[in-house]
Amino acid sequence: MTADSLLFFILAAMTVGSALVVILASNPIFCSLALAMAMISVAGIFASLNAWFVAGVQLIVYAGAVMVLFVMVLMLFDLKDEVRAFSRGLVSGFFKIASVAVIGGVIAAAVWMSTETIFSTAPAAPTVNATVATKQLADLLFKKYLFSFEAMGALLLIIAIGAVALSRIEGGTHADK
Amino acid sequence: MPINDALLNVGLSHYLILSALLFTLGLLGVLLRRNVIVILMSIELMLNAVNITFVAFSRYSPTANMDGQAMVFFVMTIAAAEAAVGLALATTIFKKFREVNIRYFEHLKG
Amino acid sequence: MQAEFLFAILLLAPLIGFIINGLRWKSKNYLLAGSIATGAVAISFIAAVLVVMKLFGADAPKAVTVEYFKWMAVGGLEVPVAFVIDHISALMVLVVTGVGTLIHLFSIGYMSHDERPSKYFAYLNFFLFNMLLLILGENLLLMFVGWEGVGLCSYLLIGFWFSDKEKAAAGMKAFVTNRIGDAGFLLGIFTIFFLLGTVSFDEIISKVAGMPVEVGWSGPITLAALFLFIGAMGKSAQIPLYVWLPDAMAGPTPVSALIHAATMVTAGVYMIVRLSPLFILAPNALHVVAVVGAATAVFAATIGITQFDIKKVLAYSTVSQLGFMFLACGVGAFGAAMFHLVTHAFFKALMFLGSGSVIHAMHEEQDIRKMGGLKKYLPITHATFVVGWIAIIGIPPFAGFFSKDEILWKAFSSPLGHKGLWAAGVIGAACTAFYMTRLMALTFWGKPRFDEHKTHPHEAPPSMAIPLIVLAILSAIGGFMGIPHVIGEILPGHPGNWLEHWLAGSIAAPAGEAHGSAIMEWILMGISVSIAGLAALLAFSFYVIEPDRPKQWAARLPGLHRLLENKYFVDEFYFERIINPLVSGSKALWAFVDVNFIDRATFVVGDFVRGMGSTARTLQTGNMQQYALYISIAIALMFVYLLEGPKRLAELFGG
Amino acid sequence: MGRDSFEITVNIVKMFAIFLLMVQAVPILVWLERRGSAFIQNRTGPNRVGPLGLIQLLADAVKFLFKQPFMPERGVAPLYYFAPIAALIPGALALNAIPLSTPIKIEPFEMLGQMWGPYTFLFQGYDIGIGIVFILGISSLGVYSILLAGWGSSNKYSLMGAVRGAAQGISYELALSLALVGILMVYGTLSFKEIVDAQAGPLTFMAFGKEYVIGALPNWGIFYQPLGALIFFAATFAEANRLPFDLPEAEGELVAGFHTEYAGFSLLLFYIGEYGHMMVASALLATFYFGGYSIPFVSPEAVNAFWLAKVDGANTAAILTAVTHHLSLLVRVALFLWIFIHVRWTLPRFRYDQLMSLGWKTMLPWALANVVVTAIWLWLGHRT
Repeated sequence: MTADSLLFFILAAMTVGSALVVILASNPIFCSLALAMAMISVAGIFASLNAWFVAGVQLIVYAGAVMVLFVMVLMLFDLKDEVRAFSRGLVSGFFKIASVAVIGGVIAAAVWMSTETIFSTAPAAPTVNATVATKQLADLLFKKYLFSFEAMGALLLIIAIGAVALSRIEGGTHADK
Repeated sequence: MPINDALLNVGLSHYLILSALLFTLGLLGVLLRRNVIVILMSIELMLNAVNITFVAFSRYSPTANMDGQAMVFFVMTIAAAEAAVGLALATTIFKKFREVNIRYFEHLKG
Repeated sequence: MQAEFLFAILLLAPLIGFIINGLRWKSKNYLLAGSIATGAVAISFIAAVLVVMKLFGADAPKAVTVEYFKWMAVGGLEVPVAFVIDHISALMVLVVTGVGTLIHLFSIGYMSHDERPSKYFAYLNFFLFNMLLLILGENLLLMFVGWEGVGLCSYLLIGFWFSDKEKAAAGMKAFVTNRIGDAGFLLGIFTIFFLLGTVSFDEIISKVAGMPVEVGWSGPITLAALFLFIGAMGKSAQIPLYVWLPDAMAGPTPVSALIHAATMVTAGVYMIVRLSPLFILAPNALHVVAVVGAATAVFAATIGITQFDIKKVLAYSTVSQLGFMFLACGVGAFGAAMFHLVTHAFFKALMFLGSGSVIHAMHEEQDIRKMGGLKKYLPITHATFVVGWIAIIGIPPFAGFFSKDEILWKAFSSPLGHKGLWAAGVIGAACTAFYMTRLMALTFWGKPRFDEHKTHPHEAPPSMAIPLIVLAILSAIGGFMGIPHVIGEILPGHPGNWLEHWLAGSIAAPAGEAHGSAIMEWILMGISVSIAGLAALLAFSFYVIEPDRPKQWAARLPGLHRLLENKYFVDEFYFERIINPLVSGSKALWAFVDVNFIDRATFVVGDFVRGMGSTARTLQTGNMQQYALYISIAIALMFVYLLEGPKRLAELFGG
Repeated sequence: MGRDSFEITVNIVKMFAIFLLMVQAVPILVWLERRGSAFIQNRTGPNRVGPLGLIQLLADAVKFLFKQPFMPERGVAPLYYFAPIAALIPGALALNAIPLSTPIKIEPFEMLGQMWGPYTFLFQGYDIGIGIVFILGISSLGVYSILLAGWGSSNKYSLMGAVRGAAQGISYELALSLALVGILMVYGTLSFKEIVDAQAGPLTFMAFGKEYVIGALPNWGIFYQPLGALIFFAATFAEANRLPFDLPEAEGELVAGFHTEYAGFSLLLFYIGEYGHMMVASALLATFYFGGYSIPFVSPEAVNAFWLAKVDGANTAAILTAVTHHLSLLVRVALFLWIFIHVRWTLPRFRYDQLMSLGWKTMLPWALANVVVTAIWLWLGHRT
């Protein structure tokens, strides 16, 4: 139990720490690298929940592809440290932080109240072999959620075409031609 | 000792609170940052927070229930799609203004 | 092979054909387009045969059901995408794919000079896919999808030559008229779901199994049956919604053969047969069906007598024959309805294709007054047309005799039948014999009435002749699958009524004793055949022996002739009494009510909203982070409300 | 508690040992590359220092270690210094996940006045259930070191090399993953050990529900997945940034690409990362397509029996068995490494557009086709 909880706290600290860097760092490159770190930590968290396959996919898709894309684009933009990284406005700023605080607080309170004894371990489902679990997952994806799965494929195709079309526009949204 | 208990026994609520924390951080990023790409990254953060709850619920459901993990795949697909389109939009904005500030999107208001 | 696999091929082959031809819609290669489409339907036909084979054998299941995936699950409604083939749909699916293949083959020749053959074949294939969906769907919703799909394809194909305004309008008319019926069908589905909580055929039938027969008019089952019958009326062109079918002849002739004779228009009959256990519980609804059917049979047949467009004659004939099928349904003889549906598909497809061959030969001439004597120019078309003619007027032993006679006998003898219905049927049959003979006489016999130097009619190419011959053979022998008992008993080997036996398990039969004896059946059979024969002879004498007589008769009975020639003024009636009053009423409403009240009210509301909007417009800054802020504030408030935040806070601090 | 901490200790020691194995193999490979390239180009290569120039390695290492480390003035220090370390991580983690030999079953024995065992010692860093996915995930992190180096150096050439490397990495990872999907379908497992076990014995095909055995060939993955093996092999070149795919460090165009600004020890780390990548690729190729550590036609039990007859003590025999199998794997890995080196000095470099069109228009469709064909083949194989 101790090793597990130690692992969880390390991973959680890494995740939250990286997330903080993401929203606080003034250089977008650091933001993106911190987000990659957060993704890797989240993969670790998935692994700690025995969702091995999801963890692997998280690494491949998020850390390996999406974030590399972000980093690459940022590097191509060659953005320097931002002088004004945050939006201005005292009132709206107050409202923003207040609403977020309320949301966060309310979620935390909900979690707190919803579990009878907050810090006692909920009875976890029996763990199964990673290969078997992956097979179960495949069963779900290719049988129960087949339609959604196919729809996702169509979505990705549309997105790919859309992204290519967007990036081929010259001169942005207010092009003179 | 509840505190000791909280440190030693990691359960569902730990993951949920971690997820809530990540979600609010992501939301803060969306609300406060001015760089479009950082905003997109904050959205990824929020989506990841949701993924954590999915997997945590799947793990801690009384029966071995993989539906939560299946959902993660859909979220990931959406996230990847969103990143692709978002980055393409950011590139378009960048080409025009040499900057990716969110305020340039105000021109889309029409 | 696996049923899943076969069903997939059966359904997807036409869809894939549609996609291929649809993607290459600009191509003018009619041979390639036609081969793809015909091949797709032929594959579908083979798959259908293989599936139907599963129903044969000693321990064969009564139905083969395949469920692919859940389509929707809303509350108590769970609709799977499932397909079923049982004894009813087996018959139908074989007819649709089989006749469909022949008509596709015919189309290759017929459309060889067209501008957009790929589009045509794509539509045709898409129609078949939807038709199969309609036939095989395991629940009413899936059937409805197919039902709407065939309606769409029918619209597209009627208006296929849309550059002609009249043809485009015909398509529109068909579409709009069908919508009225579809609304009824949809209401029927709602009623059934409300009543039984399911839309699956299997569950509907098992749920109504134990219910008592409803007496009176206001029972829920009667209501559902009547709603469904309205849907059938629209699709199957019954009074009063038949008006679209004659106009639908604007489409290419193979389309008329496939959609408006053999398959789509029979969907209503098929639906009623499918739900026969439900309909049988509502005898009053069945009476309505029978009366409407009989009336349509006579009514359309009388119009057919005076028409001069070869396809219009056939169209009215189709309406009339559909009336016969509904008559059969109405008297509880669902098997006879299916039987007539099948034989009618054979001989009417044959006659439409034959008329297509004639029109093709005469260079798009459709007026039979300008034909005549085509026998020597078109020997194959003539020979096959003769087979169809004998079949439709009910001369034994051709197909039409068996099926029509069974309907007439059932109309007489069934517990739901009535002598009046039988009499109407006989009159309809006599009219049918008359106008079909007239059609034969004016088209093929007698002297040519066209300029033989200008027009050179030519026999159809093999791709058009083969379907004609195959359909002629089917029209000739198709009736033997349902030989009546009285005839079977005197034939060598005593063949039974195979069709009746085949369908027995899948359809319902009316409660009560049939009246009438074997002798009676023989007598009635004799009466109907001889009346039909006499009518045919009369027509023969009118139009071949003394071609002047029709004019004299028309002069002697001017009122009747005018009435018939103008199709009882139904279209005019609809325009005068329904559409025009609606239009003028709407105009009046617009001029007075709308301008004075509704517009005023909307202006006031509009001004109010505009005022609000110009205030709220300041919120739309284009600043996305502000939008996000609104969202997050809303979420925060929602959470606080949902978790009863104020109360909990009060608890926390108050004590 | 005791058991757990023992396990953790053993695993940490093993991981460290395998990491060291990877690092120690690099000088040998460098030597091999230099001698090999000289051999291919009809030169002598390093031959002065020690026999066959073997001591050259030591000299090189000393040179690398004693060079002055420096950083570009406008570089980003954290990224610049972290990049070489990041280059090591994926290779080391991946190599740790690959089983290098049969597990050693230690019978109970007495040592230092205490009973030890029984204990099953896995001849790999850690046994992770989802081996293939793990390897893919880890190797997809490899591009970060290139990106970090490129950005951290604050050098135009470095950045261009880095962006090239990232794009190339993402592109070829698709083909790589899809090639492995074929393996996944054939063996129905994500675990390396099960894949290796499934490759024992003579070649066995299933066709239409019947089994066909070809005794002359081992039951290796390459016979099931020839196209997949080819695609995998080609994609690993791109992933390891080796010629003909070494666009990120193309010396003719970009000076030295992403590691232009690196020298001394940190450059050495990049080298170790690259060779580590090659080692991982070779080991994976051996594991997936060439029977892994298994010895063709000889079962581990037979090897164990052989050693039992030669030496006394079951534990010694078990260890010797594992060593034998390990050598069997090493032979294959060495062979593939040599192919890596040979290809580098034989083929010219691609142009960048050629590289991209090869990845997206050739390898990806073929990899997809491989998946489809495999699915059909498996479907046909299991139906009667």
